[in-house]
Amino acid sequence: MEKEIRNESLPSCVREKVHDICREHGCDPGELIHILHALQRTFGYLPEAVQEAVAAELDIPVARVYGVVTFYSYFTMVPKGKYPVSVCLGTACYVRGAEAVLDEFRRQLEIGVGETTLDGLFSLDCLRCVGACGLAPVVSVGDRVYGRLTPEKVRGILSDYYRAAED
Amino acid sequence: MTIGWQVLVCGGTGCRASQSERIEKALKEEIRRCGLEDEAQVIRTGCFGFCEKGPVVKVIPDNTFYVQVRPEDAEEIVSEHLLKGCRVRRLLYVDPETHLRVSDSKHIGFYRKQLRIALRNCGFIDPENIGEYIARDGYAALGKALTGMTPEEVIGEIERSGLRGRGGGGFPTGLKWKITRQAPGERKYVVCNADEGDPGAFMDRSILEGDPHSVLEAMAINGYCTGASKGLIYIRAEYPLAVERLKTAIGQAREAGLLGDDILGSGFSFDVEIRYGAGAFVCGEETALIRSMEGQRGEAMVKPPFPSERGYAGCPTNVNNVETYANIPVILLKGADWFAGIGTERSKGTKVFALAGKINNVGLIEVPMGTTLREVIFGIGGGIKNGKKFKAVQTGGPSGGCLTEKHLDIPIDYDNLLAAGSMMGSGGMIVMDEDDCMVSMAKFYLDFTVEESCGKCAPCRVGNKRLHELLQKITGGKGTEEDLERLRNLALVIRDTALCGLGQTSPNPVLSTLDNFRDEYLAHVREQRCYAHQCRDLTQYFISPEICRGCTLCARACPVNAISGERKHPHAIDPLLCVRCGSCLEKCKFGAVRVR
Amino acid sequence: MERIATVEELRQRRESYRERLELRERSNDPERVVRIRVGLDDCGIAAGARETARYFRREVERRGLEALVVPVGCMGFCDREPTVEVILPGREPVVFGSVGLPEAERILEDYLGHGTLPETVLCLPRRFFFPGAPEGPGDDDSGREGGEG
Amino acid sequence: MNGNTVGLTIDRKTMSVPPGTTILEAASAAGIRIPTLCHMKLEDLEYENNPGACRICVVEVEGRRNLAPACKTECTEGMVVHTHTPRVMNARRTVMELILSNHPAECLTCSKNGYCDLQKVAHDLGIREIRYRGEESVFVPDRSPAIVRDMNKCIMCRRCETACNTIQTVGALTAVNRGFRAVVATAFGRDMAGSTCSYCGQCVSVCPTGALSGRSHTDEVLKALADPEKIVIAQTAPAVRTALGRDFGYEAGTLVTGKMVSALRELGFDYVFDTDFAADLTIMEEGTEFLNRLRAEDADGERAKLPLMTSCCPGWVSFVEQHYPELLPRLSTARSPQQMFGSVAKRYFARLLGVERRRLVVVSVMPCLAKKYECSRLEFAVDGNPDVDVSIYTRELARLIRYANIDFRALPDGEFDRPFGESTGAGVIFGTTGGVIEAAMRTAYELYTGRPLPEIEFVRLRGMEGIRSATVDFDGKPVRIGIAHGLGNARRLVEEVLAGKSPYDAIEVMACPGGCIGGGGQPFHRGNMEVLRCRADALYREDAGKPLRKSHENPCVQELYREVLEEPCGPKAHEWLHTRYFDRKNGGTEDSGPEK
Repeated sequence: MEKEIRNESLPSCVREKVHDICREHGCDPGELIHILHALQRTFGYLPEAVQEAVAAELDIPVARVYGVVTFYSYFTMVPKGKYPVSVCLGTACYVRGAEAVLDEFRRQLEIGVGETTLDGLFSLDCLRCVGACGLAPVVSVGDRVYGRLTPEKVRGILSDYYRAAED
Repeated sequence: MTIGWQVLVCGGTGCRASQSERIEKALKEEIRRCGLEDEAQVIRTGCFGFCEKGPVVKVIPDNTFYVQVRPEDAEEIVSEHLLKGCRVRRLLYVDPETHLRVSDSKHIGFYRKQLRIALRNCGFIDPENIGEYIARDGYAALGKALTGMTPEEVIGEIERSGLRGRGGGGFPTGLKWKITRQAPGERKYVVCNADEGDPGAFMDRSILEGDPHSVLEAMAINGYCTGASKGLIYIRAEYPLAVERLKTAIGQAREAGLLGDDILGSGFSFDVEIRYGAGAFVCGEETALIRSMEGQRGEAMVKPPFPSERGYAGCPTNVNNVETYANIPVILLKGADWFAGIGTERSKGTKVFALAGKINNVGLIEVPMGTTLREVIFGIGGGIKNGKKFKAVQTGGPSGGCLTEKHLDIPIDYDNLLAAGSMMGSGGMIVMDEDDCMVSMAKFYLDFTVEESCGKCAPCRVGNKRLHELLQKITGGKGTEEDLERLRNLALVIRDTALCGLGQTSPNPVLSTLDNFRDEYLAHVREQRCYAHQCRDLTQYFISPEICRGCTLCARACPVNAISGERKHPHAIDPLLCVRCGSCLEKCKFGAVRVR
Repeated sequence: MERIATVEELRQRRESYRERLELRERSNDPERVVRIRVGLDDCGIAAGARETARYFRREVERRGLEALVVPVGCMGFCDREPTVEVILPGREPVVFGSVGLPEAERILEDYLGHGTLPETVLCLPRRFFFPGAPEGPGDDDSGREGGEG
Repeated sequence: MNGNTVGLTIDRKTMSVPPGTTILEAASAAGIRIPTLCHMKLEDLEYENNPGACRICVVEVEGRRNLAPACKTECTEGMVVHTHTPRVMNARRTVMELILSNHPAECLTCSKNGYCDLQKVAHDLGIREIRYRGEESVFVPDRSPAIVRDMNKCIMCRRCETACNTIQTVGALTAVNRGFRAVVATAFGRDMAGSTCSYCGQCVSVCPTGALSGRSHTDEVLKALADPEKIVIAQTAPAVRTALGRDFGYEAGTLVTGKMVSALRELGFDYVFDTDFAADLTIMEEGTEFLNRLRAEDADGERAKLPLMTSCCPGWVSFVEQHYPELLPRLSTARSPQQMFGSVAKRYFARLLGVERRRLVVVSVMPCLAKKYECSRLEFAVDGNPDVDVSIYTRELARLIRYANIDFRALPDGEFDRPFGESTGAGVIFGTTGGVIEAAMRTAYELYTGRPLPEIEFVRLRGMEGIRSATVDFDGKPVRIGIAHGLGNARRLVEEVLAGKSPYDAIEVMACPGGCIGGGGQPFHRGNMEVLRCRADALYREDAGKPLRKSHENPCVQELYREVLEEPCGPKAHEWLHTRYFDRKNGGTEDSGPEK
């Protein structure tokens, strides 16, 4: 009945970063979502150890942090790809064929929604309306937003990033 | 240095996605190159609302409205238009009915019937310059309230104006402010709900990006009326640009003393903070929003107690939507009677709609309440894309219903839409044409609700999942007529027993499509046919041997090579392999490929 | 932007910012202001129309006139460039020819000032222009029936 | 309505109730039963779990659009309620079908069969068919030493989350995920052993279904009983005898000691002893340790080791190890009665019988789930052979008795075997909150002052309030005692100790509200404090009826010290009856950790 070792040794720089960010928000549990946003921007994702460090800093149960992380679709415990692909599946984009574009991305990258490619370059997610309905269907890769996509254009976009990744 | 020209470039999310920033840079370089920098200014504004035709550039003083501008066009705009005063014809908007090129935005059909109150400053002022907001009577309403009116008088003015909540519920704003004011508690909060989860609705985003100060001013007025000194804006994480503009605006307002302590010497102090969402549609519901702002899981709470009595941190909290706030300053300046003069008997003022879907003019429009759907879709929206036939329009997003041909002439207002089986919602309006299958539209909305339900109460957590599975069965060709009955009973029970607004309205898309398109459901169930060819399992692609010339174009286009046959001989599609993507149909020049 | 302490200061600050927006406000509904339309096409520029336009702009601002200087394209009267069309609110447009800086001054003084046509400035009759002359610069089709595909 | 009551009608019965009363309360007061699933009212802990999540208790309120949850909707003046209209019954049945559609239909093999709220309500609603079938959640069951979690049976009533977070403040369980996949679970989906759970079992005692249940060791017990080689010894905790009768139709608090002993003999136990004997032993050790610490404080004023905190509750010990490791030195080093009994049995009694310790099987019958975890701790075993082989809880013993078809009510009253069946009144009251410290004081006072305690019953220490305190005068030296039951209350006392502001010299903590009589293994009391009071009174009655009432008067205990242990807290006693603790907050494991 061995109790699994929790808080496995977290690199000190990560622990400090968590400490600073929590302090910036006054270690107030009410600011948990802001803190998690800041941490995800810093580390790219929220692994278990980071969540435990946050719980310790804010003196709240780690289960509550995990409950919040798994509730909101924005937070992820799996590192995203270098170029995170988000296909908008809002109604405007759906009606203009976003599903076909999503299928094409699935076929090209050979991963499902929520997964990351083995080489870590791409991850594929769906978003609920980024508010650029004029350009439906919309896909964003990192911060860049592509409008009026068709399945045919998918290959071209990906090849740009593949080339960018080489050099 | 007298400015002769001002070139306004749309800085909304949509246009920025099409590199409107590079257009700005290119215009500025071009102006410097032509030595016009002391005569011509480039100003980034908020969203003009005409997203379909974005990026939009408007040249002042002749009010020329350029559409779908590319960074490379900057050189021509400066040299032709600014230098020689000669408009660039190819960039002008072509009116779909008259096929005429129209330059002045006032004459464009899209804008002609609009009355822009909430969007008054969008596309006109530079959102990152408080001066321009002040120049258009910005913060005058706050000044008037703080120094000239008592909180009760301000609330009375709002009540008399007949303003109702623009977030979707339509609760009278004045009454809500009064309840929050009367609720006991020395610490109170004012909240702006900028979660805008409805897919296909982006009016809150445009207001926050184009005219953030109007929301800040209205929140301060709300704080003065209800006795709150702290305002919180709950904004979704998917709007980074709006957050950026808000931060700049808050900074400038604090600097100008219009936020913070002792505003305009009135002794009233009020400040605003931004709170981020993190991707949860349910947090558009008041109580879930408040729990999310408290760093909790966004699960809705049973009402009453209403947030006005006990909300954020247990204190009375007044939650209003962005668009509701945008109307407040104008009501105080122009008076409740002016506002009450607009709109219908029980729905006053204007409503902003986000037109999207199979429509020519996708974009943001603001029309007086009482305008008919026909005017909005055909008059302003420019009719259905590619000349297809209108089938239905969905209002109210996942909580709304769809309206058909027979509803086109009812004047839009809260009560009429409810009576017609839909609802106002936040204003998302998705137009569908003959190629859209209403059963799969209902399934799309249920898929959305199942994904976004917070999972707290059984009817929504399990009920919507079962509704979605029933619809999957029907669109998969395995549905029975008894399933249609079960669909209806389950939908009615969910609406009757769900805990919060999301659950109570999630069956609306099913119920309204069942009522308005019963024949389509029966076609799916009895004949296993989807006449809109959208339900893949019910669509059959085949090649008619008489017409096919064996040119093999379709075979080469097929991604799963389901098409066989030698050159010059009729080809055939293997129904088992075919994924019904439709590429063959597009490629075939002879119309040999058919859909059944 | 320093602190605004009172409502009065707010009003003053609004006046000071108004000017920056004035151009946009007027261009939004030009009918309510005086419109001074300067032909700024190639031959106009060659004849010094740019300086005329600059002069009008500076003077309108200096005198605080409720006017809008709008550069427009060729009005068709080539040998009388620079040509300037002036439309007082609610009045028939009047077109002046060979408007240099002195003529511009006269137009501002007499026509805008008192509504009387200045003698020394050539006043061109309207009918010289092809019927349905376009509302603004260049040849957008808003004035023309039918139109290209 | 006269001033402060609200008049309303439920099912044509008019009544008036104080403001703030919910429809559920008003209805039950008028004899109208409304089914509930997630509602749980803990009167004395002033806590009500009514998230309004299950929607089974919905009723029709005239003038309201949708149905109202009776558990959460407060009565308003002139309200007209109908609790069983066709619309309400259809809604309740449909919601129940929805819940059952994602619930494994294996009642017959479920540990909660016959005691399950969901089963009862489904039965009352006469559900014969589940019309809405579809995907069912598939969670891997988690078997920790004491608690089994099968979240496929979870109906998201949030009672366990309330118990674990609000009442016990341990925070091991919370809702995770969203929508259909939402469920109550531990952090990162780890098993209970990997979480901060201290196995107090309060979640099991409130769970309406079989999602959370005690780990069953009946097979191990039956195997041992059937093995002729093994000598099987039973030790029964004081709280068991007050509640075992409940499963056989006895009133709450009926003492069934005699029948319990006979039942154990019928089952085939070779020796039936009483844990109370070890309780007296614990008092000798812990009382002496307390006096040593008191005298240490008299000598050099050093309070490092005070207040002394009791260590007989494994849930509380685990809680200190997880959350306040820095206070471990304050815990008494004495083992719990269960472990002391095991240690003495396997070392001394084995020698008396002339058998090897491996041939002895010690089975403890406890009101508690955490005891299963305690006896599995490595430090309570000698070269792999645990002092207490198996711990079963009260409900589990009742199952064994039914399994063996023993007619419990017809059994004659049996007697505990000697010598370890002998106990004093002090040992008996261990089972209730305040009992341990009262027993300790009876002995400590006499050892410290040399005179017997004047009034033997500490009425001031008794009762059910969350935190209680009292002062006993030890010949002019005031000894201040603090008592807390429920880990939430314990945390408040601990915070005082941590801050160095604790006024107490000794603190007794029981993890479960009510003490062991309210343990996680006891027959369900659903938060009904009346049941707990009856059980406590039963113990105090048995104490009053005992000839010997102070632990140090127990002849067998005296004989044990004479034969083997020499003197309390001596070297032998330390080896047999004392233990050490481990810092589990900072990754400490079984073998590392601070020396005692």
